[in-house]
Amino acid sequence: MKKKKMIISQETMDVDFVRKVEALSGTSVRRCFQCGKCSAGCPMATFMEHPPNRVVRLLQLGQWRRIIEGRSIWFCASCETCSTRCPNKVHLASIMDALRKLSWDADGPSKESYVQLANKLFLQNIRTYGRQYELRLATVFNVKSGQFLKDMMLGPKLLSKGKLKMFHSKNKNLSEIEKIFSRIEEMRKKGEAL
Amino acid sequence: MSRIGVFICHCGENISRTVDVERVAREVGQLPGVAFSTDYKYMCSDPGQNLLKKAIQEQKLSHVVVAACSPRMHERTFRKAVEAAGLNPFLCEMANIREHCSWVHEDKEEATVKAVEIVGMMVERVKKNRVLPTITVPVTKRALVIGGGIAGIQAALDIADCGHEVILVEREPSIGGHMAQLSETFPTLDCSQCIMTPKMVDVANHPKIKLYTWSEIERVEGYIGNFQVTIKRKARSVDEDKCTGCGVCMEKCPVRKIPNKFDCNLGMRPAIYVPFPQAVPNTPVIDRENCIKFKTGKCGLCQKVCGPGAVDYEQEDILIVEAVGAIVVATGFDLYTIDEKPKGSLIKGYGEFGHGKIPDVVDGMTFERLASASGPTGGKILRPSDGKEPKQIVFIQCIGSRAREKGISYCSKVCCMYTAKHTMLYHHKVHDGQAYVFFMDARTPGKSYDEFWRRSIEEEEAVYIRGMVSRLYQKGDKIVVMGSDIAVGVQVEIEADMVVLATAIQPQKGADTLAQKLGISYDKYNFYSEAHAKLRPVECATAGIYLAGACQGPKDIPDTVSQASAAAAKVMTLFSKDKLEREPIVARVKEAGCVGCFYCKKVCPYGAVEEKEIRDRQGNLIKVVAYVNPGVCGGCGTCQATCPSKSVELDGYTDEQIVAMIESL
Amino acid sequence: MNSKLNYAYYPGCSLHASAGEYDLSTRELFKELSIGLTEVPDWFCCGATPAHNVDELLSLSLCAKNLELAEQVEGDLAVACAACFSRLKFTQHTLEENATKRKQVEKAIDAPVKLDGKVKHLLEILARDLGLERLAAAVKKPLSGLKVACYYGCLLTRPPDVPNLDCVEAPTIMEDVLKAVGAETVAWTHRMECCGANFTLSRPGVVIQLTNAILDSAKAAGADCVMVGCPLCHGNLDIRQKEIEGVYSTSYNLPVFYITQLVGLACGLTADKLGLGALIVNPMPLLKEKQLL
Amino acid sequence: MTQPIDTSIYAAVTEAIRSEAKRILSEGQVSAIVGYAVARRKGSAQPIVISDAADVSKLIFTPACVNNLSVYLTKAKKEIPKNGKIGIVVKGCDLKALVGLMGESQLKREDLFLIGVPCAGVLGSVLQPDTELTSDTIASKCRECGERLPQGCDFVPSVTLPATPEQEQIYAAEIARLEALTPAERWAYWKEQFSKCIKCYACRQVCPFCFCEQCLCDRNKPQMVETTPRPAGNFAWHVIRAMHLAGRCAGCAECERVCPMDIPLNLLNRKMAKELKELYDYEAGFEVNDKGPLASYDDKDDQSFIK
Amino acid sequence: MHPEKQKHAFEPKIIAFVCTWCTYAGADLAGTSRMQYPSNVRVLKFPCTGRIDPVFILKAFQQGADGVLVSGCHPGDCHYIAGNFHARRRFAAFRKLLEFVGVDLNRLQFSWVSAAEGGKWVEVVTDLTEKVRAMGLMTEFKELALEEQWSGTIDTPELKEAYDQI
Repeated sequence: MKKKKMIISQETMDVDFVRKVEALSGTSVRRCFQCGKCSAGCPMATFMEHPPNRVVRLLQLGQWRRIIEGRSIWFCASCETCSTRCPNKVHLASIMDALRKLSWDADGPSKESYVQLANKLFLQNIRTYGRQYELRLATVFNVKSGQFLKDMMLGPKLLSKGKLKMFHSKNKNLSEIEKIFSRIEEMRKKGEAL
Repeated sequence: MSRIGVFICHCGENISRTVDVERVAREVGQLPGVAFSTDYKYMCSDPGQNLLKKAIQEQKLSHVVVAACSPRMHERTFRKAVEAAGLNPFLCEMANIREHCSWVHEDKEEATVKAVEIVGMMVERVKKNRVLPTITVPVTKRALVIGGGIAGIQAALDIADCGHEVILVEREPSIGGHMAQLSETFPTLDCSQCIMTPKMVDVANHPKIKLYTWSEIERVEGYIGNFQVTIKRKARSVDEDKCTGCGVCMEKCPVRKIPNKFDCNLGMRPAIYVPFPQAVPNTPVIDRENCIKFKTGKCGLCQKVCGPGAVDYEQEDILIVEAVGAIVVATGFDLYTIDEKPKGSLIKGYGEFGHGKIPDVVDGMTFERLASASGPTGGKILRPSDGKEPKQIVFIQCIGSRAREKGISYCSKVCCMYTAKHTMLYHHKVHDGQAYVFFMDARTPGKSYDEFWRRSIEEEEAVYIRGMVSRLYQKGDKIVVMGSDIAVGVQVEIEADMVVLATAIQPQKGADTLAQKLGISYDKYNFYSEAHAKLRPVECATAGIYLAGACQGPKDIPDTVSQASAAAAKVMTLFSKDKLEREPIVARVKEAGCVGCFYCKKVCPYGAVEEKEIRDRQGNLIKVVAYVNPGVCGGCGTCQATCPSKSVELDGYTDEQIVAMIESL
Repeated sequence: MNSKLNYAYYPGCSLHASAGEYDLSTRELFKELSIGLTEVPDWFCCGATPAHNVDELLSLSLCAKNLELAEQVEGDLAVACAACFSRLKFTQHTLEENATKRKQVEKAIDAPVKLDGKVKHLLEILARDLGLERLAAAVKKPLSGLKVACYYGCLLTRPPDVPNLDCVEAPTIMEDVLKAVGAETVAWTHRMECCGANFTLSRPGVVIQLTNAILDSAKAAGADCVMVGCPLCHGNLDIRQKEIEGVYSTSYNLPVFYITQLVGLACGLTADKLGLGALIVNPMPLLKEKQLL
Repeated sequence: MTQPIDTSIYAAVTEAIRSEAKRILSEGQVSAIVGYAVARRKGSAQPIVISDAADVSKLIFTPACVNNLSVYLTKAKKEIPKNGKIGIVVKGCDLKALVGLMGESQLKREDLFLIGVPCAGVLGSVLQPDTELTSDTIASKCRECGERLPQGCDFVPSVTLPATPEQEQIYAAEIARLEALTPAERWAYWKEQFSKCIKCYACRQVCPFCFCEQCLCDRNKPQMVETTPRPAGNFAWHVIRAMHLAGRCAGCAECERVCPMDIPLNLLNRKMAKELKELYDYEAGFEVNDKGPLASYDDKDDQSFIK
Repeated sequence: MHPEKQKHAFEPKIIAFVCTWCTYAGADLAGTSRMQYPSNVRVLKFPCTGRIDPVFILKAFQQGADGVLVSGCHPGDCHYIAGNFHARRRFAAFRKLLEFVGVDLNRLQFSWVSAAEGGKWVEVVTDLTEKVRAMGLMTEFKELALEEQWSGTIDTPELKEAYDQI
């Protein structure tokens, strides 16, 4: 896909999508002049098929599908190095957030599933318990991702050191968190938020 | 016996790295006639020059050889220093052991041996150097400016404002040049004509400026301070003095469909025309090739309708001679075309872009005319083929420029900026259109330039695609643009309605011929060469001739205006003196030996040789000999090489000096 | 400044779980330094990276809710975890600047956004609010001879203008604190490189690669140990250290301390009170060797 | 095979010269006439200047009248009166030298009365002056002469030139022979020839174009050419002389005739003339006041030899 | 690093007569550009090729040059309008003369090298040096200089005796 010839026209450049990205990230993709500094410092660039600069470049051309269909955005560690060093104040980390969000909404055609799964579970945990419970998160992740034994050697040691709690209590104000989740869902349904 | 002082420069390490300077000083010190020999880190520095002066005085030196860089670099410096120490400057010579030795050889032994020989050669030469007196020549305080574009106009106004007469010669019927053709100018987007036409009017009204449009330089003779320039005033067929510029002739002219060069052939004009409404002078010219009167002898309508009776079919080209002291060359540029070029020419066209045969592939200047409110479309962007508004427009930068295989390796400097400007103008005029730019680099060094370029992308929504276009071809009424985006690493294809090429800036046609008339040098592209790329950027190597604008190399308007003012300042510096000192490298006739064959006169390119009668006391003619006018002599020495008896001698390059050098080897 | 310092305390999820020793040592140290610390009642998870990764509005709303909750307690908000710190600060910053988002968040939490309260990382409290002088004065057992590699990671400083903790590319706050308590800090190259915390769960292979580079750099610089201010970094550097040594067939044996543990040690707190026993890479031999225990 | 050459017109020519000389001298058109007269040895001739109409009977024209008299109008003009027009007897070959000298501002046409001589040829050598003119004894230059009837003179005896037999062109043949040799062989040839030179400068003395008052080769500041008759200096002298004559020498061959060491000097001059003809289509001696091939140029001159 | 320079058994002596405006400047440019070329050439600067007298070439050969280079401005570029045009004719004729008297023209090179052609200068000088190096020493003039007037052989005892007495 990524080698496929790009036919550029006003029809093939999805400016609306780019505007959404810009609205969500609060940053302009047009500002980027492709210096490549983001890719130069990105700890994850070697894992990506589109290094960060190219992600922005594709956005500039409205070619978001090429991004979403790859897994680059899911390999972003959110370390913010790119945003920190960008000479044009393109907040690339936020652009990555926005892309993931939009990909998430589109129920991602992405090949990447582990990170999405982990994120999904993380958010579910918050919605259910108000706080994060690492043992539960890890166990469910392993079950759902089919990697039952992943990091199993770490488990007993961590338990013995008191680092994983087998039991946890719920927040007293849990209903409030549920309200936040549902209000956001509501707003999105109404189109009041992206 | 001469007491020669030899000074070997280390030039920091530039010389001493490959030449054993101490050894050179030692060995040269042994040569007969050398009284003093030393080496120093930087001879051209203040302490270096002081060392030289001190040695001349303390050692009572009679001649000096400075072994350092090229004499083209510092001969003047050291001769001045020698003069300050009380010696005639022409008793000092330079031995070039840097450019011709240390920089071009790696082997220290070899380079050292060579350096010793070079210095030895100059030692032998300098022994034969004679005291040469300074020659002064008068300065004619009038300037010639060639070219009436913004460069020529600026230079002419500056010089004239300083109170000196200026002759401004323009080849076209009107001054204004390319700047008059532009729509808006970067980075401020102010209207080009709005800032240009007042200057044109200033030129026309300036009491000190004599304007010759529709005129060309025929011949240039003389030298700094004293040029005689023959100007051909082409027959305009309209009397400039009588014409009021009413324009009735143009309205009545039955020939109406002649493509107007000023509008890049998009608009039409009659056979009697001014190229554009704001032309200066506002006097029409008859295009004799297309005029019915000149083709068939019939018509004559313009003459009949001309109230003041200014139309004159009998006018002929005339030659006029003007005496000037300085010349500013401001002949500007021409745009490269992608057309097929003659076989074997240095510059090649773009077959892959259709050799200029796709009608909606135009150059930047054509786009300027389309965008110009006074242009053929009244400022609407309409494509030439069918007059439709292009909705997808592609701009391609670096056409011709930076393409060695196409014959041009230089960057044309202004295209990045004007393309950015074009995308903005397009965006302002075609709101639902999209501009794309294929580029390799965006080169925007200049005040507010990069910001301007970024604005075209960030605010005016031009899509810049880094990567060169491989091919253009017509497909229906679209032009398929085959490019690539090297940031993404994929091929890109755009079906464009119109393509604008940022074609390279080239010197004006005939720039080489003019250079030959002026005796100035030019590079392989025909850009005129400045005397020194950094330190003398507006002067030619030929004294008294200065450069302004794009004739010297691609330039934008602010750079052009700066250089024009700089050239004007140089002219004014020259005019600040009544007399001019010139290098006394001139030929002298030894009358005793001269038999008056006048071969010298036959070969002299300057016409400096005159015939002189020698008479005895009674007034009887003894013989006729040659005489070289030192003011006119250019100092080439062709006369001496030609003279059978060597009775004419070029000071500074005498046979004695040269033979001494040959014999030293 | 003689008045008693008092803070609202937002420990974050990790400090109630895998980073219990951070929580413990923080509370003990603050007690020792007579700084008041009151945990925000019923705080929520800040959403951390996963939330903003896929749903920024949710992330902002969770943090805004937490900021609202923190208003119940007197004093600036003290945050121990770099990720929580970053998110809370980022939320403040974004909502300050972006009116649209602010409105959306206010709707989501059904309350006006409170941006006045100051959010402070423990480092700031030690280095600036308490001050290095007072901190030095509290030292009972200077950490002389202990060479520490201070690891900032990503979120303490980045992006510019957001946490505003210290210089974004060349911070010194950790080193300043450590020097005040008598330790020696090493200059090293990877103190701000990412450890890949976001992928702890999903892509441990990535984490191992990135963390190894960090440990390698610390070791090469001659550090005896590493100090962190973030439980996520700690998780990677400490908990995974053995695994990394296995993968790369090397030995680092670099104990990874929390800032509060090292400062607490200098202030004379015992190993129990600092939860040193909870560290996976056993710090005892090192501390004994340096005669700090 | 020896072929006789018809010189029967020379008697008539002599008569015509005498009567024209008488007329112009007595009418005062000229103040003197340079011509040929009988010399002491039988059959020989020598230059003479007469200024008295009574002396016209001294004038002759025979196959022994080899000299190029134009040299008497330049540096050997001591005998010539300073005022008035001078008459001069010129063969076609000599006239070319006169044309050259006029072009070089040494003579003015209006100062001269040219008595042209229709010429069937002169002797190659006057060591045996009383020799029949045949295809063997005729001068080499006359074998390739194209100007037997001088053009543009004030007076030319009206006689009909006899047909001359086709003769071997010695210079052209010799040049072709030398050109076919290797550089080393040519070097050897000329080294041999030039080594004979005794620097008597007879060649210079007799040459109408060597009119310089100070010869380059006599100069000592700087010394351009070694003056002693050693091979190196000889070589330089002849090469420089050939170069100085290039484009000027029209081939009177006097240098070669007077050379006591029999150096084929005209060969060098003919070679240069041939090259200049090929390069620039130029032949000396036909037009007054032209700049000559080496004092003019054309933008499109051959430069195939220049990198 | 540069490869070890080859040492040659014979280093020819090359004398270059160049004009100051084009070729001298071109050679300067070669230096400024740090181009490398054989060190055999010695440059004599003239204002113009028009000043270069054929005698100088002869003199250079007599003085021991193994090769001579004459170089100036391209046609039309002469700083003195036409000096190089005159030189072009002069040397076209002179080389024919030298050739005729037996000088191998491979030893005499003419070129146009402009101020912008540092590379061409290097090429011309290098080519000529290598060509002349391959040809070996220019013996002709050197031998000539050593010879006395008598060019025949001293092949009888009488002559030998007479010669010795000189």
